[in-house]
Amino acid sequence: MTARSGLHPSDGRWITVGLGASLLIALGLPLIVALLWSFMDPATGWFAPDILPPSYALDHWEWAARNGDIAQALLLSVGIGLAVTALTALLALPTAYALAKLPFAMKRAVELFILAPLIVPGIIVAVGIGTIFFRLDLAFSIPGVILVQTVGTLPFMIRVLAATIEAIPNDLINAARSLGAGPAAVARHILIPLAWPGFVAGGLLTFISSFEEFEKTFIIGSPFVQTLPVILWGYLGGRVMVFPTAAVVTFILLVPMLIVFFLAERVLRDDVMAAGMGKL
Amino acid sequence: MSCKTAIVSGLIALSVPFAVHAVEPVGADAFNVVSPVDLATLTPENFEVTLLPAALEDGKVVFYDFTESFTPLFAENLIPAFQAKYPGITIEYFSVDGEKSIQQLMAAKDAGSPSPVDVFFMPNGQARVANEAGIIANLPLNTMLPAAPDLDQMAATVSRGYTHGGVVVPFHRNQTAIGYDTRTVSAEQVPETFEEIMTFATANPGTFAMTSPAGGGSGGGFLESAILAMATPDCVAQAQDFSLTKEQAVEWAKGDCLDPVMAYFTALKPLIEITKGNTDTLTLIANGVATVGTVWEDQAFDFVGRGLLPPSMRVTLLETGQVGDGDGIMIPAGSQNVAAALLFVNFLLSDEAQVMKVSLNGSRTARTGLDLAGALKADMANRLVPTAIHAERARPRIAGVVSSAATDRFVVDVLQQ
Amino acid sequence: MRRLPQGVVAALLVLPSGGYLALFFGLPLLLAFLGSFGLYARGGDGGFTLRHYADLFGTQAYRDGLVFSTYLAIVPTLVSLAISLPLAMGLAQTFPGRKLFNALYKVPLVVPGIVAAFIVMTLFDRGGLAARLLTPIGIDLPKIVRDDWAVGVIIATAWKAVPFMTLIIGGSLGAIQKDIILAARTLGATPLTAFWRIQIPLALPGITAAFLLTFIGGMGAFAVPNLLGPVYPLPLSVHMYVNAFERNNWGLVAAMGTMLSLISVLVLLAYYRTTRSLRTAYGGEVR
Amino acid sequence: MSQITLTGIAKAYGTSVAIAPMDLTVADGEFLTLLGPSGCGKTTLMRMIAGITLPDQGAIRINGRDMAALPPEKRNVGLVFQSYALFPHMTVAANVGFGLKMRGIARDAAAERVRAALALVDLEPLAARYPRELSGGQQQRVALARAIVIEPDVLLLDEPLSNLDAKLREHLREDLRNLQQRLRVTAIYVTHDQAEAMALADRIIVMDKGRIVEEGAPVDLYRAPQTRFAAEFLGQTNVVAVTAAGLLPWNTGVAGPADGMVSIRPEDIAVTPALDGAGRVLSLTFLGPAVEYRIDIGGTVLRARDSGTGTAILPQGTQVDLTLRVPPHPLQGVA
Repeated sequence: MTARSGLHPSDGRWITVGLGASLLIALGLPLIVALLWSFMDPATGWFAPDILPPSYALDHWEWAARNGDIAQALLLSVGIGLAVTALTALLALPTAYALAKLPFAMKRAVELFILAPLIVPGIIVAVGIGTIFFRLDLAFSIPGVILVQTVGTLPFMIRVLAATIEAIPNDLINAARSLGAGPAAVARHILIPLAWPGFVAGGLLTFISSFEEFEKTFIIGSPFVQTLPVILWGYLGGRVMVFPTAAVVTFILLVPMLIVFFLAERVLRDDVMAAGMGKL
Repeated sequence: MSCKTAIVSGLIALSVPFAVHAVEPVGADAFNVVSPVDLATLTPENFEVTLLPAALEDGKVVFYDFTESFTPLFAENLIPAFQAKYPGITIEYFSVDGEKSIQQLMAAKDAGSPSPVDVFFMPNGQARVANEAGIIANLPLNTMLPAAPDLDQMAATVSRGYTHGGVVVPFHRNQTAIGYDTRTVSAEQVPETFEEIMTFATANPGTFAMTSPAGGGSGGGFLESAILAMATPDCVAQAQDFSLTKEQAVEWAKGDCLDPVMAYFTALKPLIEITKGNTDTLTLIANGVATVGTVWEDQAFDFVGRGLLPPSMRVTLLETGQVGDGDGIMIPAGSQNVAAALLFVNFLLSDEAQVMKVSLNGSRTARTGLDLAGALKADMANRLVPTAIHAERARPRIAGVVSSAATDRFVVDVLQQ
Repeated sequence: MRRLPQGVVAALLVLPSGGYLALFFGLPLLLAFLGSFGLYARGGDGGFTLRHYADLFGTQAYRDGLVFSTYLAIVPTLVSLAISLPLAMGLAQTFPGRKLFNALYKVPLVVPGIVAAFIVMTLFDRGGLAARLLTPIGIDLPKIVRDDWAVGVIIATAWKAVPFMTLIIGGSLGAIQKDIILAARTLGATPLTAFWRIQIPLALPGITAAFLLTFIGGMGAFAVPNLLGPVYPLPLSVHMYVNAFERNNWGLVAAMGTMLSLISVLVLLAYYRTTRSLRTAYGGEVR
Repeated sequence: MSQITLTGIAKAYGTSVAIAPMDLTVADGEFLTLLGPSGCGKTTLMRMIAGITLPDQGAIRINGRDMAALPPEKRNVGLVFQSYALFPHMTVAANVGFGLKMRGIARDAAAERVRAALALVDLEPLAARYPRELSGGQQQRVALARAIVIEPDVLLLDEPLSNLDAKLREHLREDLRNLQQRLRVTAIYVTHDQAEAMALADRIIVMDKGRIVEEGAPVDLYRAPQTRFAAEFLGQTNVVAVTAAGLLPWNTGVAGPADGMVSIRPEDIAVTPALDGAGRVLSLTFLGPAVEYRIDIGGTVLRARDSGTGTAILPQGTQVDLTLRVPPHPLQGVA
């Protein structure tokens, strides 16, 4: 048969070539540039018109290895990310169930309210919440950062979970009830196992947004809670811009993210994530 | 630099007799800090002996540093040196955002909480906001530190054109300057006056980089220098009146004092690149597209050391003078470790610490009695404004409120157009 | 067993996250809103005032900032959409290496926006790497960083937003029954016609949701426009930061925040209007 | 007007064969049914005609025109999906009118044809509704109207009734047959339901594992299947081995082919009670119009179906004699 335009391009290689080239430019090139900056030799610098640095050195990597703050920030970022994910999932599950399965008055209003944190820019939330956290003695503390980040992640998790739970047939729940399972047992044996793809998708989204969150963490936590993005701000955003240091921190931040990401990719189902966010 | 401070001292005609002062609260009847020792009885002689036991009791000092560029100096040099000198006192170092941390202290005070920090190396531009909010301990740091008896008293009592009376002690002095890259422009070609800048920019469009006054201090300083050069002597005198209120400053900026300055920048704007921050300007020079730009002397020094600017980078001052200032250290009113904090501040202003700072960062000192020439290697001296030029052309900054008001007008008259 | 009425059960289930958001989101927002009128504001004198709004709308820099914030919300989102749609379509095809691409294209999701800005700056600033590569072959790049049209901001924002939008749009497109598209084809629609008349309308709730979320991200973005945007105007988020932390002017900050939120809410309402007919026609969303 | 010819058509997905090389001709106006278990390749075959799936080899011709280079939208076939595949964002009228719009038919003319097509399926009053507001049967009829309104060369129906309940299904299949007869459109109908196939088709193609097992008119296929597969797939049957002597095990008087298998339909076995009968009733099921017995005869278990009218129902354990109403039908190629 001859190749023809239609539903089944007999030769998908053109797509591979096209996507590959764009990906190389959009993703490969930036990463290479960041990598080059991280190996810049402070003795020679890297100035125009040089396309590549004239010499390479490990100075900035050594600095990062020496600097305990970075390792500490990495651990802190991961820890906060996990805590936020757990808290978010815990808070989200009952609400997601109610939205997915129970009819109740003002459901639309509840849905809108839960969506609201996505609609209001994070900087506004953070500035407002600071005052309250001071009264509660939560300002500049790790619990405070976990709490404020959860405000931003909760909507995603609820929506993704609700979409997953909605797809679980009511009959399964009724069957479990008829076999003698109470609400807790239904949650444990039916709901949570079947909503697992939702937990994975929502959890990944939560962890990522916690890990890279800057504005709220910075306003609520800094300087005592120094996550990696907050440290990065010091090298890039605030007073000065130090490219090589920033490049090193970028990679330190990126590597664990990519590991989590590729692990999750194996169990992640795009349709689940899209189902949660596909409509608001 | 001693010449510069001589000018400054002359300007405000303040002499500091090397005599024993009683330590008295600045601008108030009582101290606003809780101290384990009676501060009134402190003298330079008994300073260390009296404070040390209490400081050991404190055991730690939480230290905020608002600069990114000083981190290696503090973390790897000054703090280890202090801790070696006073075993039992730990310095907890935090690199912070200066403006945000001031807000943090204000929020803590509002909430009735103690200060989270004991020593704060803070941006001078924030001294007014911080002091008016009452978060700075009213200690006369300008006179009470035995390690720094020879402070330039203008630098020690005025921050960014705001008179605080000595509660913020100058840790370093800095200087706005003209930076240029000798790869692309020779020293003779570098403009030395505002007219020459116009000529240079006309001949080489896009190669002069000016930091926006709204974005970085080197731009704000440049604008102030232009005021000094172009406004009438009366206008300049008003701008240098540190007692002006914010409202008076806004009035000044609205008046015709600034007209020639704004006319100049309006004409200059299409010929140059206005950048968003100090580092932006330096990046353009490193990229070889800008050959001359407005810079901070110490930041350019630091960037050359880090390989972020080429070694061919040089700095100089305009003939009509360029302004400089510095940043200071304060102890917050709510500090819980005042004794240890005082010891640490005293150490940071000591000969040992100041020499270390100059040799590492090339940043100048407010100590008039220190001869730092010996601390600088030749290649480092090259990265600073030549001493003779500095002595002749360095000027103090104008009143902070005037500078802010002038910046706002710059935004409206120049940037908005 | 005694059974609670279903409404009570639902209320109890909604309580944990609802209460959480009320306390840590609703309350701060309310405080910000009151603060914009001078009530309970930090540093305010406590009386009702419209001064902050007068300040906001009376200052050209803020007015321009509001417009610019909206520009930075709309344009990068449109650009991202123009890239994400074909990308989502492409990724739905079968081709060698599809699995790998599917994982790799999402990488920018995990890269902080600040890093994207850093990379755009090193590459595209005047005299940056792109210029060093292209000038020798005679291509002069226009000004991309700090330019009046905020091209640098658009590039960095779109770089971050494209994977996010592609993910959601791809999911929406994938949720369309294949038979429906095939039906259109057998009825005479070319692939392009089927795309515009069938796939796009059916994926519209997902597309607009992705659009909306990206839009709001752009509205409040601070770091990227601060690094890459023009010298003037500055987006309102930067004015917020400056007024909060450098000028201690919290009432004005609250007024700015209220305005930004208001625009976001208006866009959300517009979204509901756009998708209402679809929501009733498709998926039976009649609650 | 429309004749379809497939020559040497084959399709494989990786190593699994979807369609083994086959030839097939559909006559103009013929109602052809592809019958087989799921996965037998019948849907693949149909989708290849529609242009949705491309054959690995072979040619498809409609009225002698080679379809190979034509994408689905150029083939002028009407396809009714099992899922109906109605456009959820369009009204019934817009759904039906879609194909006409794609063909650039003027708005007024199109509206008239849509109205006529909806009248044909009795849905005129529902033109303004959305698909989700319709019942399953109504949706099915919209899908049908949408496929025929474009006056296709061939109407392809992919298990169009399988999502409906039994009564509606019977009703609709009559309508469908009548419609096809009135329009004289060539139709290919895919199903796994033998009753549906027999009720509708001019000719049935029985498929299994990507091959055509047998074909013929429904009566011929039912009464005289050539293969065990077809015999068993179309209705119920007893497949019985013929003894070496060419005789059935229980009735020496009936001859059969030597050394083979025969198919005996349950309704072709007459059951009469006899005290010395060779068979014994193992169990019985009352079906209303008939009674079905499972009868053990010399170790072989047979199903027999007796008309339920008049005769007494034989209880379990009754000894019975069996007689055949028609000669047993020999099967080919069965071990």
